[in-house]
Amino acid sequence: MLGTGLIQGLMETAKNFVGSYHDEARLVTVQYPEEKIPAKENSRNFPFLVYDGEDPQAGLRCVACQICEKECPPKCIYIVKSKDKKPDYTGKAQLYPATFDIDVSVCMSCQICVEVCPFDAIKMDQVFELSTSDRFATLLLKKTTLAKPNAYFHQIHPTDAAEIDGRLAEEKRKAEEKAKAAAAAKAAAAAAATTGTDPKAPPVGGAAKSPTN
Amino acid sequence: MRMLSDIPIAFLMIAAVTLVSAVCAMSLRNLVHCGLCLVLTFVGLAATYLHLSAEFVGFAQVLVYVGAVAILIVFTILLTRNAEVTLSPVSQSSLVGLGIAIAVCGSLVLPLVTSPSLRRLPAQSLAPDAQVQRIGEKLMAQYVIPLEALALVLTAAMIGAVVIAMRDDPERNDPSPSPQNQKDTGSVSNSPAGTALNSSSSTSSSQRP
Amino acid sequence: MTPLHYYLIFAALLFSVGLAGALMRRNAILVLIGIELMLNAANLNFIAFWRYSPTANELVGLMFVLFSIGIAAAEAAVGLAIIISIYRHHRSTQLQHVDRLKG
Amino acid sequence: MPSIVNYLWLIPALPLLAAGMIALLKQRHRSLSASLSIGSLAISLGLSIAAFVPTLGPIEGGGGVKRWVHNLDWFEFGNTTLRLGWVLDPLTAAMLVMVTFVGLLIFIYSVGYMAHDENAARFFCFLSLFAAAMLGILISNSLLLLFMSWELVGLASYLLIGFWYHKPSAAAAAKKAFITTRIGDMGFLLGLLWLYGETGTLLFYDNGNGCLEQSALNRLNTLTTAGGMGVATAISLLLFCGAAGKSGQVPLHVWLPDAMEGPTPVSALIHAATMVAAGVFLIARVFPLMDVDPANVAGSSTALSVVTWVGAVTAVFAALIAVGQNDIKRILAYSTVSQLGYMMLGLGAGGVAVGMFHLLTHAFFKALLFLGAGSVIHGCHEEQDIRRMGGLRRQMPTTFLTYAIGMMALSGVPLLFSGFWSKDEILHAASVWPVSRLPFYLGLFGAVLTAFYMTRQMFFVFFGKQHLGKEAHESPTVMTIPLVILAIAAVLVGFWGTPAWPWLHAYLTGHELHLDLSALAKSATLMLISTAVVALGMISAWRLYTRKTPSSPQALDPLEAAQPAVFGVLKNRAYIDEFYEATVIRLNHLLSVTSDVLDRFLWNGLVQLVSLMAIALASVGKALDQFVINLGFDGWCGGLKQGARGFARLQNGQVQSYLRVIGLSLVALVVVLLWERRR
Amino acid sequence: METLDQIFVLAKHWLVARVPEPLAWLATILLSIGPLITVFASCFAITTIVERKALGRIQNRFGPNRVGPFGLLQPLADGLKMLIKEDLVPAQADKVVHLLAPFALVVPAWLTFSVLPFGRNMTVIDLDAGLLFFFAVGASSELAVFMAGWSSRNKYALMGAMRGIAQMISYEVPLVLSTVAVVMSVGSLSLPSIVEAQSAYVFGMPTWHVFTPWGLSGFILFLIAGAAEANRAPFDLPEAESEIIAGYLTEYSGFKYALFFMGEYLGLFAITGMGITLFLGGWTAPVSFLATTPSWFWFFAKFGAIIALFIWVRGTVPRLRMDQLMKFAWKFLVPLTLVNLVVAAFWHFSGTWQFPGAIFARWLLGAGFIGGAYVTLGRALHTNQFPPRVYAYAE
Repeated sequence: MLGTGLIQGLMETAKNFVGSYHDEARLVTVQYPEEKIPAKENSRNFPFLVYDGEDPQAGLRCVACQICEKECPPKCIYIVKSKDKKPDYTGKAQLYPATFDIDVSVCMSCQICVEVCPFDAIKMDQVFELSTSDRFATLLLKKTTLAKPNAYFHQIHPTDAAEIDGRLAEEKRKAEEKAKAAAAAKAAAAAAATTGTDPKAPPVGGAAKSPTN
Repeated sequence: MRMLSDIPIAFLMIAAVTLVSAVCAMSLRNLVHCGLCLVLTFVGLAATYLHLSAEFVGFAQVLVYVGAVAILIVFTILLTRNAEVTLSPVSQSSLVGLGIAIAVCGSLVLPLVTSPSLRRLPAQSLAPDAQVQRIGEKLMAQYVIPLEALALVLTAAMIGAVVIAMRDDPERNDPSPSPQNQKDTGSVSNSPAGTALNSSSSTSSSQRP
Repeated sequence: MTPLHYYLIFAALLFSVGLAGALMRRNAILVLIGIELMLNAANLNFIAFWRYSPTANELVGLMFVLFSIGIAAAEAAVGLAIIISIYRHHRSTQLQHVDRLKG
Repeated sequence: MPSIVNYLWLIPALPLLAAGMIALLKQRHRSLSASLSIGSLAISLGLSIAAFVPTLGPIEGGGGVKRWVHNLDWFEFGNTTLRLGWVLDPLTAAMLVMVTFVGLLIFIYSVGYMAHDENAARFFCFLSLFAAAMLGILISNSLLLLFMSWELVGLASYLLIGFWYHKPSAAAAAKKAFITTRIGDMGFLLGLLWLYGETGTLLFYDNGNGCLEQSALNRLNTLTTAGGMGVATAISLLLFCGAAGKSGQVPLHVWLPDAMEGPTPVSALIHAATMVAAGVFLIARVFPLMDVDPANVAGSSTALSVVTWVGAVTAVFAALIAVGQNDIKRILAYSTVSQLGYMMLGLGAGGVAVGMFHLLTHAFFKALLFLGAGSVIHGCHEEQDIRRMGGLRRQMPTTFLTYAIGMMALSGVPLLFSGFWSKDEILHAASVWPVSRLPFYLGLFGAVLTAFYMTRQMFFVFFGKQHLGKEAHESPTVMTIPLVILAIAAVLVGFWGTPAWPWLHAYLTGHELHLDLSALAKSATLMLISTAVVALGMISAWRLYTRKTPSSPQALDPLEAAQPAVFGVLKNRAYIDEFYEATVIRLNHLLSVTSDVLDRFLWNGLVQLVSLMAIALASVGKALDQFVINLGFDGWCGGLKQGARGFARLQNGQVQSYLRVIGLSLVALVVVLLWERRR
Repeated sequence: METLDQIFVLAKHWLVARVPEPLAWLATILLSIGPLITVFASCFAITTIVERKALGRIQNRFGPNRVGPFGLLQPLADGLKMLIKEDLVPAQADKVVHLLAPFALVVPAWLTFSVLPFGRNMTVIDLDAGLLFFFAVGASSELAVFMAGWSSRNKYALMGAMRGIAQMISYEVPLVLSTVAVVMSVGSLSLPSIVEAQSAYVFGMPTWHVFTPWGLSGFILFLIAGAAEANRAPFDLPEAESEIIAGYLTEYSGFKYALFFMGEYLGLFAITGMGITLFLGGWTAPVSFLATTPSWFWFFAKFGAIIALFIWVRGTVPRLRMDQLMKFAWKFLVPLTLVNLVVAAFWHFSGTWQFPGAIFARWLLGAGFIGGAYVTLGRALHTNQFPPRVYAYAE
């Protein structure tokens, strides 16, 4: 009959209404500022730079290859290469960015920079409370604020972080074996030529979990 | 002159408002404004009726005129696209019209002013009790036939207005192909026929103004 | 209290304003509005006379106005419908263009 | 009443029907038309004999004449109905038999005569028409029906006389015959109308109130006209005029000799047997009317005495002219006229029986003579002048013999031939006529002349030298048989009315019939006188012509030689035609001229006058139309139209203009009201 | 208890006595208008917050609870916001009409309260044709909607206005017709006399019209039509956000928007007030022994109940489509109200049945008749008259 659907609807809402008072669990609202919903694992906001070890400047994985700068659609990444080089996790001397700015008001968090970065140096962060009172100063994030330790990366994207670390460790191990082999060869050669240069000290894995080599 | 309270202030005020709005209704360039001034005139008239202690008629006037007729007029203004255009009020032939209107006004007011009989009427008898109850009885008893006739007239007018203003648009009355021919074209070959039919109906619909 | 002829003069004025409008303006809707005004003026006269008539209890004037309001409503409806159909045919509501009865 | 009376009308109807059918046929159906007309007449003859039988024998109650009448209403106009009818009485029966018998013979004869004439069908149609009309006269019981048949007979005679209309003389003769008989018929019509006026009915016998019955006659008897003459007499005389015209009595006989232009069977039928007899029959039919005499002088009434005198004069006059003629048919024509005179004499003096007896006998031998003359002309290859003939007795023996018998019967050779007995009766009647003896003497002189010119004719035609260039040949048997029959009849008919055994007299008047030889003795003297007279005429003629036979056809007639002046008068038919020419024709001419003058000037003038008046009226109308109508009316209409156009501008479809008008009228209304109140 | 009931009337008289004579009539007027406006303005405020809280609860969420304890100061915040907001007027707009529209809506809304009887002889003006006045003034709201819609020169606004007017006109008919049933049975148009007619008690049960078959269905129909009239709940098509932004309110902001908002709510309050007086016995107490309690209390109690009902309905029923709206009005409500009229007449004339169980028989017949009409109309209306959809491109 015409009215039955309406009455069922009303009964439903009445149940909700009454239900909502006698057991709070039904209410789904999250009082935001006070309570927060834990962010989902692959939720993403703006990018941040990852560094291994303790020293943010030294442990930066970024080698200032500027691929991400070129690929970024809204062009919100600005990189200036450093003059000198510093060894990366395999000990090879690599450049590093002198300045690395991301204009957060322009970035549309499309994650293209993460995909194209060959060195897994840049990842998407989950911080969204970035509202500021003035439009110009604080929205341009410098290298210093962008850099965040690998542990934080593990904290927000555990699966990705673990997978990446595994791969880096692997490469490092292969590099060392190669180095070892080279050293052996060189040693052999050196044996021939007596002087072998001492390979650079290997970078220290930032995370505690980094496999000792 | 007369006592201050002797001059019927209320009536004069209402009359002034009504007359001004009536003149505006007739002379404004923008038709919608004319319509709204007309509404104001109707309200003014209703007030006069109330002043003459005929509440039922006043409320009826408001209900019928302000509620219905005004809306009708405004709708007509919209439907005939007169809202945008602004009209030039005065033309040669209209002056003649004005002259005639003034003459008529003179011919109506003159006898009023000069006739001695009107003065003899008592200033104002006590307000007759125009109780709704008694109006109802009168309507149902003495004036029942005119009431039925009025009902008939109103229904006829309603139907008539609808018929006159109805736009009989043949293609629009048949929105979709009848199910019968859809079935026999069969699902396999439905797409071309279907598209043709629909495209034609869509194109035809787009042609509509 | 307000003597009767104040109302009558007021009604006459209203009537002539309506007539002036109907005569002067060329737009059909305005003519119709003019006619409405004239009708209302007439109603006002009825009520005024009813109010001041010795036999007010018969409510004759009142009844008359009620029925005339009803009729006026019907008339307005049909008149406006006609104006719409004229507009649809002539694409204009100027009365000069509307002087042919032919369909 | 014998049943035949109801079918009496068939007798004239059959020939009429035949005439109608033949008229529809094409000319080439010659044999069919001949057989049709002969067949119809034969049936009519049969019917007539059937009608004749019941009239024989005396009426049971004795006295009076057997008479059966059958009347019927013809048509009504107003409240009077016109009644016609037919009657069967001895007079009718006898005539019926005679006319049908003689007619039949003539029809058969004319088959041969017209064998090689291409219009034979038309001829037989007219013959049948004539027979029908004649029979119509006989049986009619109403004067009107009789008059109608009478006119029809006149028409038939005109058609038959003018049969060869391409011959101008035939056409003229036909016209002449028709007009003269019409003059006579005028009298007949006046008499008829007067009779109708007086008696109120035209039926002869209508069981008591017919016009010939006693009641009507008594009424007529009492009436006298303004001129003092009895009404009955006046009517009778008028009727006699008709009879005179038809039977060729003296003043109106001129058409009969010219009627010879028609073919011979026509002459035989019309001028011998029937048509001419119609006049006599009419007088016989209305005899009771004529017999009424206001002065009631014994003997005969004035009407009958007039008839007698006219008859006597005609007889002598015609006989004289016959002597001077050279055309074979013209002689016979004049002889017919004189014999008709004798019949009228007989009727006037001796009553119905005497006249009818001579009529019957004359019919037979005159038909015989005419047919004989016809076969002579046929034989001599259309030669009609007797002086060129002669000596035909050897080439045409049968024609010669039958012609001789006919001649002797006509001239009244005693005892054997019918002519003697009938003429004797007439002379006897004339002798005892109380009014005067002169008609008796005229009768005798006529008889002498008759014998004389007949013998002259016989001599010229059959005796003497053969003047004819060509070889004459005998006529075919189809023509000679009727001659022989007629010859026998000419002889036998005579024995009906001999004084010894007056069968016809008894039959017609209904008296007792008994053989009375003594009567012969009483009339012996008269018979001797008449034989002497006949002998005188024949011998003188024979001796005159045998001794002074003219040498050649062009030679003078001996009489002419002797008395050229008198003979010239007779030869030219006593100049009657010229006399008529001088009087009637010129009168007519005068009348026509005056009417022409009148017509051209008087009437024409009037008409011109009227037309002038019309024209004047028209011009007045034109003027009126021009100025009053066009200018006035149209002008006014124009004004109206202008006004209307002015108003039309008002009706221009603009709604607001209407509203303006309403407003103005409201103001006007109020002003008027105010003005009204002001006063 | 008598004084408590008449507390406000006595207060008013007391105050008027205070005022000097010449201005007495002005004082009486003001003293009756003032409380009216304050009460209903506060009602408006309370209702907004209660509505939002209730809707939240219905939708398993809290309502506004940030401003003030449990969010009770939220209306204050809204009001403040409205006053602060910039009052934009579109350039092309017809300035005068644009300005007048909200007032044209609110003034009639306030006028409608003048005839409602809030308590025993607590009616601002006891008009003889009170009900007629109520509808006459109610009818002018359509004009205001048109002025708003048209003057803002905005396609959406005009569309919204047209829809609003069409809806209001269509639902005015069933609204008025349902009240005719009451007028017919009571026999007078003045509202206090209608309440008077319902004030009797029969074995403790009040003789409210809602306890008669035609009264119950009339009340329901009245509420439905009233909801449509006030553009509430299922019928809030004119300012349906999803389709035409805010309908005729699109170009309004700031105080004018607030006025419109208030006008709407006032319309709702008027309808509920009228519903109470007509069907729920106005200020009469629901049970005989409570009759001595103050009359206005019961008026506002019922008032709150019905407002809750409206809020409840707003929370559950989805918005109607335009043609469904129209069809529902003309093809369902109008016929049903007419049937209701017939039943009311039957009820009136069958009043004289004396045999036992008469009340039950009358109830049965009346309810049966209305129920039957309801079912048949429902089935007639519910036919699936749309032909099957034709998917031209999807295969």
